[in-house]
Amino acid sequence: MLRYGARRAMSLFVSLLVASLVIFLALEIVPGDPAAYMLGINAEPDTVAALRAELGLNRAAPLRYLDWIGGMLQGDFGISYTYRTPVAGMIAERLKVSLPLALYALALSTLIAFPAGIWAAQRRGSAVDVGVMGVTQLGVAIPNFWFAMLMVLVFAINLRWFSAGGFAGWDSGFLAAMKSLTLPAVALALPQASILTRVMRSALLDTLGEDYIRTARAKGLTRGQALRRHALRNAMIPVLTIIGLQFSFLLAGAIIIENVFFLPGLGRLVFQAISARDLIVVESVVMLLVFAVIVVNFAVDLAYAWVDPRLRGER
Amino acid sequence: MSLLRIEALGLSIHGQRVLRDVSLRVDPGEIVGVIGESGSGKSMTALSVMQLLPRGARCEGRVMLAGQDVLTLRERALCGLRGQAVGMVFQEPMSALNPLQTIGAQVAETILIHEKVGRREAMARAGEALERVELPPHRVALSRYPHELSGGQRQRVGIAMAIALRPRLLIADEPTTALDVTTQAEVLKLLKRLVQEDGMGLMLISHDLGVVAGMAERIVIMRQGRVIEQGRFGALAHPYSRALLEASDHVPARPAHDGQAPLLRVSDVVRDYPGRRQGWRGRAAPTRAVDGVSFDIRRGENLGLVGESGCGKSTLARAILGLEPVEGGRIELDGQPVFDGHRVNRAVRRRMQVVFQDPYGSFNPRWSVARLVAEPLYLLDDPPQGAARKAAVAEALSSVGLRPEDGARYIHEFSGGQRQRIALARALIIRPDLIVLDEAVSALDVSIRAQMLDLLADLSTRLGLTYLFISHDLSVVRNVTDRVLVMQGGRIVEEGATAQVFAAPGHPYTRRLIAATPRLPVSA
Amino acid sequence: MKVLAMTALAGAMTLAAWGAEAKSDLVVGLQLEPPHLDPTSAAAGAIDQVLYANVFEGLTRFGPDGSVNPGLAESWDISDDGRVYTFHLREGVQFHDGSALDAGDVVFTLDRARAEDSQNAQKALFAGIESVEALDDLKVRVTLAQPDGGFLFNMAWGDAVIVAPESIESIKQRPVGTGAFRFKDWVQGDRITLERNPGYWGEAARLDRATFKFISDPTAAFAAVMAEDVHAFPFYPAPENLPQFEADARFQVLVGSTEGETVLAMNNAAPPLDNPLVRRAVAHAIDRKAIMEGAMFGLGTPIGTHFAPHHPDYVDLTFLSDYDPELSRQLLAEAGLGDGFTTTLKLPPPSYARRGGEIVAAQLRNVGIETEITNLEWAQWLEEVFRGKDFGLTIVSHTEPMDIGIYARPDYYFQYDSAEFQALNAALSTETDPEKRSEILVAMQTRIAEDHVNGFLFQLAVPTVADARLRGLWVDAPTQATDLTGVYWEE
Amino acid sequence: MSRMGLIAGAVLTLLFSGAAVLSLVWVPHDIEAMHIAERMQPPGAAHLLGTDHFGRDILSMIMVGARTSIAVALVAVGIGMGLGVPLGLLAAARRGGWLDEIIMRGNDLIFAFPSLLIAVMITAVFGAGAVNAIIAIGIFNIPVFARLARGAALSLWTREFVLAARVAGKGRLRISAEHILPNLANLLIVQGTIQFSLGILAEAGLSYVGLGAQPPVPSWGRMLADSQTMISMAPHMALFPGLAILLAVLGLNLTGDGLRDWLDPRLRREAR
Repeated sequence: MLRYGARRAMSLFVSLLVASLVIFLALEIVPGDPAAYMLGINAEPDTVAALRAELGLNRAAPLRYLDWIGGMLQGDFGISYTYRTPVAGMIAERLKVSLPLALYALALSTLIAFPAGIWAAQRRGSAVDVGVMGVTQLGVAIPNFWFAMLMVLVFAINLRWFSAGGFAGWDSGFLAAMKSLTLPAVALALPQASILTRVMRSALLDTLGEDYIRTARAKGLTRGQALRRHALRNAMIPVLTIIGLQFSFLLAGAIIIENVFFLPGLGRLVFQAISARDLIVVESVVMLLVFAVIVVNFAVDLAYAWVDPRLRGER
Repeated sequence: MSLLRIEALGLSIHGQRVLRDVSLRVDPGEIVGVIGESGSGKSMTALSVMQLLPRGARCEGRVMLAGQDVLTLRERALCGLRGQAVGMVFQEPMSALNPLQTIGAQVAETILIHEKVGRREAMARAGEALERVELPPHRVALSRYPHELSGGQRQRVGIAMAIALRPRLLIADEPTTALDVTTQAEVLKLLKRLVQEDGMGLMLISHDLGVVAGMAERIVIMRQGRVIEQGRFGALAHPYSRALLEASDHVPARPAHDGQAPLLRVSDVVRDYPGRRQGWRGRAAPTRAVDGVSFDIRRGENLGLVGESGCGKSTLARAILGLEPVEGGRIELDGQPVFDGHRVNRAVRRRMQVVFQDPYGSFNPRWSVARLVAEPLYLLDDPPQGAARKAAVAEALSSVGLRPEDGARYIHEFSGGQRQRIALARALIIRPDLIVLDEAVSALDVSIRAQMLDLLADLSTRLGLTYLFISHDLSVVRNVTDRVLVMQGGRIVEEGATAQVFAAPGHPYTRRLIAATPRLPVSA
Repeated sequence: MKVLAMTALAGAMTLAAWGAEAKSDLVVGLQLEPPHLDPTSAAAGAIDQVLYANVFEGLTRFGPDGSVNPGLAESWDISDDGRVYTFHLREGVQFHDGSALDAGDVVFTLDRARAEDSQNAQKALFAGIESVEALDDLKVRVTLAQPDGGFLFNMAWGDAVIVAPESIESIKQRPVGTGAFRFKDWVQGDRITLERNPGYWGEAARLDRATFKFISDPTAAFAAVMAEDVHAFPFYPAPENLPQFEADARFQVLVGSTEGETVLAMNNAAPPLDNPLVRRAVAHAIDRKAIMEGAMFGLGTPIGTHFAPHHPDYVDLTFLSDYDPELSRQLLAEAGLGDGFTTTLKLPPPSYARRGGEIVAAQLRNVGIETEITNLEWAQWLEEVFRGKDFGLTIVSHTEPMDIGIYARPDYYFQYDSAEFQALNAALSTETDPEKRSEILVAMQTRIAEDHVNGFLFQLAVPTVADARLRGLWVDAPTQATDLTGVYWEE
Repeated sequence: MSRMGLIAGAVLTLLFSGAAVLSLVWVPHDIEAMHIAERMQPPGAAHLLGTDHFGRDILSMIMVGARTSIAVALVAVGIGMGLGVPLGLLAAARRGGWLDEIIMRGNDLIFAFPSLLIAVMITAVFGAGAVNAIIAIGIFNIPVFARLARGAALSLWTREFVLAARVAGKGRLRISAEHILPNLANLLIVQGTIQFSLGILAEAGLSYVGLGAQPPVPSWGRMLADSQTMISMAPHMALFPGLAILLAVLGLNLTGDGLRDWLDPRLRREAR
């Protein structure tokens, strides 16, 4: 188990190293100079040079890479070129929005998908099933930014139940903060919930066709009991995979939704940083997200083992 | 009074007739064998009793179980019956258990569902049930998971679940088909003992007359959804029953073989499988599948290779065919090595062909039969083209009793028996000296199998073919081979003329195997 | 079902709604967030939009009409040769950290801005300064290398606000100035909060608190204003929404002028646009009205040269580049490009450029000029167009006040090199007589208009959408500022 | 039921591809000409779906936009399939070898990058535009197809017809091409349809944030972005492009699901 963990950690480390190189190299060739961007069109060339020197941009690329990597290993992500504050702090600040938003959306999507998927699977072929599947088809096909626009139009501008966007901040109270995350979370969750519902349903239908379900029924379990006691847990493996993928997606892929609702989240930070050529912020956030994805995948692997005893022996 | 009385049962699934007018009965303490080839409706009859039929099924007639007609019962009442009054054991021990639950929990569930008892008591009783199926908890803990058990042990767990509440009727649907012969014998013995102890009725469903003949008091023969005949084994008289009986123990007519010249020589072959890959580098220790095997195949003979699953016989076959390099030893055909350095010796390989077990997986479903049959021509340095190729395919198809026109069709249009003929045609097309028959008739129904065996015998005589006949089924090997090799744990433990080995087995393992093999009573 | 759930949720949460409309609070929406909070070391207009006049003040300051008024300098004397300025600072002015403003702070500020390693984005403003001396605590003498009629104007810029050496270290995060508001809090990516400075030297601000909320997306801006999440949105980014706000009694819409001359800049050094005939053809191919209507929904004032129409010296030269596609085609034929040509059109992010670009492309196509549109982020635009001069056409608004002088710089991105114009510009900088200055300015405007250096489109207008009860907001934008010192809620 | 879905999906898909093809030769109104005076007209007789903020005909824009969406998504999926499938086949053919290891690690690496972010980064490096949108979407399709192909190929490699081919002396690459690939075709068609629809969504998303096809080439995502601030004045401007995306994606998904059931009921793998 320990050796397995160590090997796993080693391969994780190599992946991260490769990822960091890819990110750094990609951003090295991005055209645009953060110093010039900051100083605008009237700046004198020597002013730009002075700023470049202060930002450390005139040093060789390998040195900057090593500094960045070395710093990150110690939890120091460097200083943002444009904001002039530690990147770690900025990321932490943005995570206060992005993480709860991702979790909120994930919770919504799971809370919708589980009952809906089970319901549809149980009544396979019935009007309920057809209805749920139809709704999920729409949910998968709808562009979520469009859905977000429509929701803002209806719920913020016309009905005025929610504010049109922005983040109230956690210091304004839990409910207020959650309220400002509600529309974005719904917009993010809808397609995810639809996907998850479909996966849940098809995984359940697959397991319901397994021999051990027939065995269970032969023991005298009702259809519902067989589903709850035997099918559900077996169906969790594909569902867990999707939930893991979704979490990464929700954490990183909310850029557009964060823009529609002007939420100060990670995605928007990256977007802004890219247009301002604040490369160190871009590098660090992308690296962090890659790290998160890899860690979440690792967690999903562990969850498999928790669900499936067959995998425990190998770990 | 009968425990189970099926009267004029009819069944249709989505409008398609599956069963017609099926009537049979099972008395307490009685073992009734239900025999039939695939598609005979024997499993559907059992599922009708359980009312666990697939969607769209409609029953008619009566199924009286302990005085109630299960066809009129509501789902709730049926759930009360299942597991309580009637238990069922299924064919596949691999998939019939929930992989995510301990065996204790799965056996205890039968009890928990039907009786208001605590978890602890249910587990204790599950332990007792497992003890009765010879899986005492001190040897196999209740907290084990199915994947940690062997196939035979899993099937015992399945039986324990079915008999935990001592039902009056037990239905066993091909309970031993997926097991090795020795395990099969043990499980059959166990079922017999349980019937005697509990006085329950057992409906034993099988495709194998040999399995049922020794156990059942009464035999029901089914065919195409109808009951053909029922009665004591010795009293079966219907022509179909007789034919079935004959086919089960079919001895194809073939001249005795007396050649001595070796065609294939296997000497000290060792075959290891690398361990599982672990991380970036490094693997677990390799497992040895074939361990220092040496033997000859003589030109023109039928050599049998028997052994239970995992004994290494398939691995050996693949090594002979040159599909995988060996770690040690030599394999030579007519003095030429199968492997020439690290490359496969094409000159040798074009003299060997193979027929696999699975009539469904052996063919690329997207290819026409002609293209499939012609595939081995690739081995020739100058393969025939155009009309010559067509003629070769036609000849190969004709030689196995198919029409040349069949070459234009696709594989899904053929039955299992026809597919094995096509596989044989594919092997014959390059006129090999040696054909490896890897469980080539194991998946076929007995009557089809008998025809296939006749065809093989005929071809071998006509074309002077040599067969390596690999099988787990001793009765078949006994009827068709000249010499036999018995393999266990990667080694050949016994070798000799077939008749001699079967009459006077030398090795204890051979003796066990032969004893466990179901035989039809000679009286029939 | 979902709707029901939401209703319940909304009901439970209404009480917790934020942005309460207490009469002394104000939430201002802005499109761009400042990168940091030091107006003296970045070009970002966003910094001035939050801090100018509110937190930081200079020796002089712009009034709402663009006039230059006394700021921290109560008065000043100018020597007869126009080279020496003596500023008299106000008494009793305190920085927000409690330290007093004195002449030393002014010397520090000006020396820092013009130093070798200065990071001031408008270093040119200080280039003429020869020396700065503190005469006493409240008196500063600035000596110029040569007379400069625009010096007081220069000192009113946000880049010239007075900062103190004590607080300069952390100014980028915690700005300390002398203004009527002091910095309270910055939630990066979301908002900056200012609060009233009780110790302000002048008339105290009437708002207790002002929050600047950063909403870059025009749709989000619309939604936020409509939902009354923000009370005022200066430089409102979507002019198409203005009629709706005007029709809504809850809002007032103020449309003012800016110093932003929006031009279709042409690369004067690269063929075929180095040919004045071709540039003239481009100028005549363009329908200003359609562009203003299509891109700005009618906002703005047409210009025929690079000069603000509200300036007294402005001359209307639009007739030199009237919309005349027929003439345009003729000119192209005359230039030997009867079959038209293909060039690039690189567009920075603002909607005047992106939307205007699409219209310009369509109009140019009409006379046979094909354009390849590339949308660029500002950083890329600066790199490729402004510094790299790798472009054919671009659209940009020059928002610096009185910046016609850029046409005298042959290395400026559009690379207009006219000895005649450069002579005019040199004459202007040393001329102090208003009459003569006026004459020179007219000549300069005419010169570039006749040379069709760029396609002169329109003067950018600044729309402000605000709660109907708000008073005291600036209408025009002589500089990029949101001066809240005089803003109040009407009772 | 799934038959009806397949028909509905096929009808929608044909409708949109038909519109795209038709737009090559004919559209109701020229979309290059701007008529500012006629802008933001609601749907009516002259303009069936109304006009946009430049007075262009929205129906014509949607038709030409369909071309952009289809072209971008098709090429991107083509890249994903063209590179991913051979890589997956190769990995399966060399199962457990270093090549397999490298290909699958590479896949994991791409999967670990949040796709939209990388699309943003790619366009930041190479500039916004249809070609770069194609590359960005294509890259993320490679591992999808590589994994799918490898997984399915591995199970095919255990089938006996592969053994038979090896007995016939065929090499791994030849077997991959002759036996494995044809048997993946159904799976690939189904997944390709799904990825195609995801590609259209991705293209719309990228165009929406300004990273897709550049003007004057119309694209649905940019039409939505353009319409956003006018949504309450001219809701038709936001409604129709959004519906176009919705229906096109829906059509493809229904087609994919329908094909899956029709071609092979055993392929019940849910696409992500």
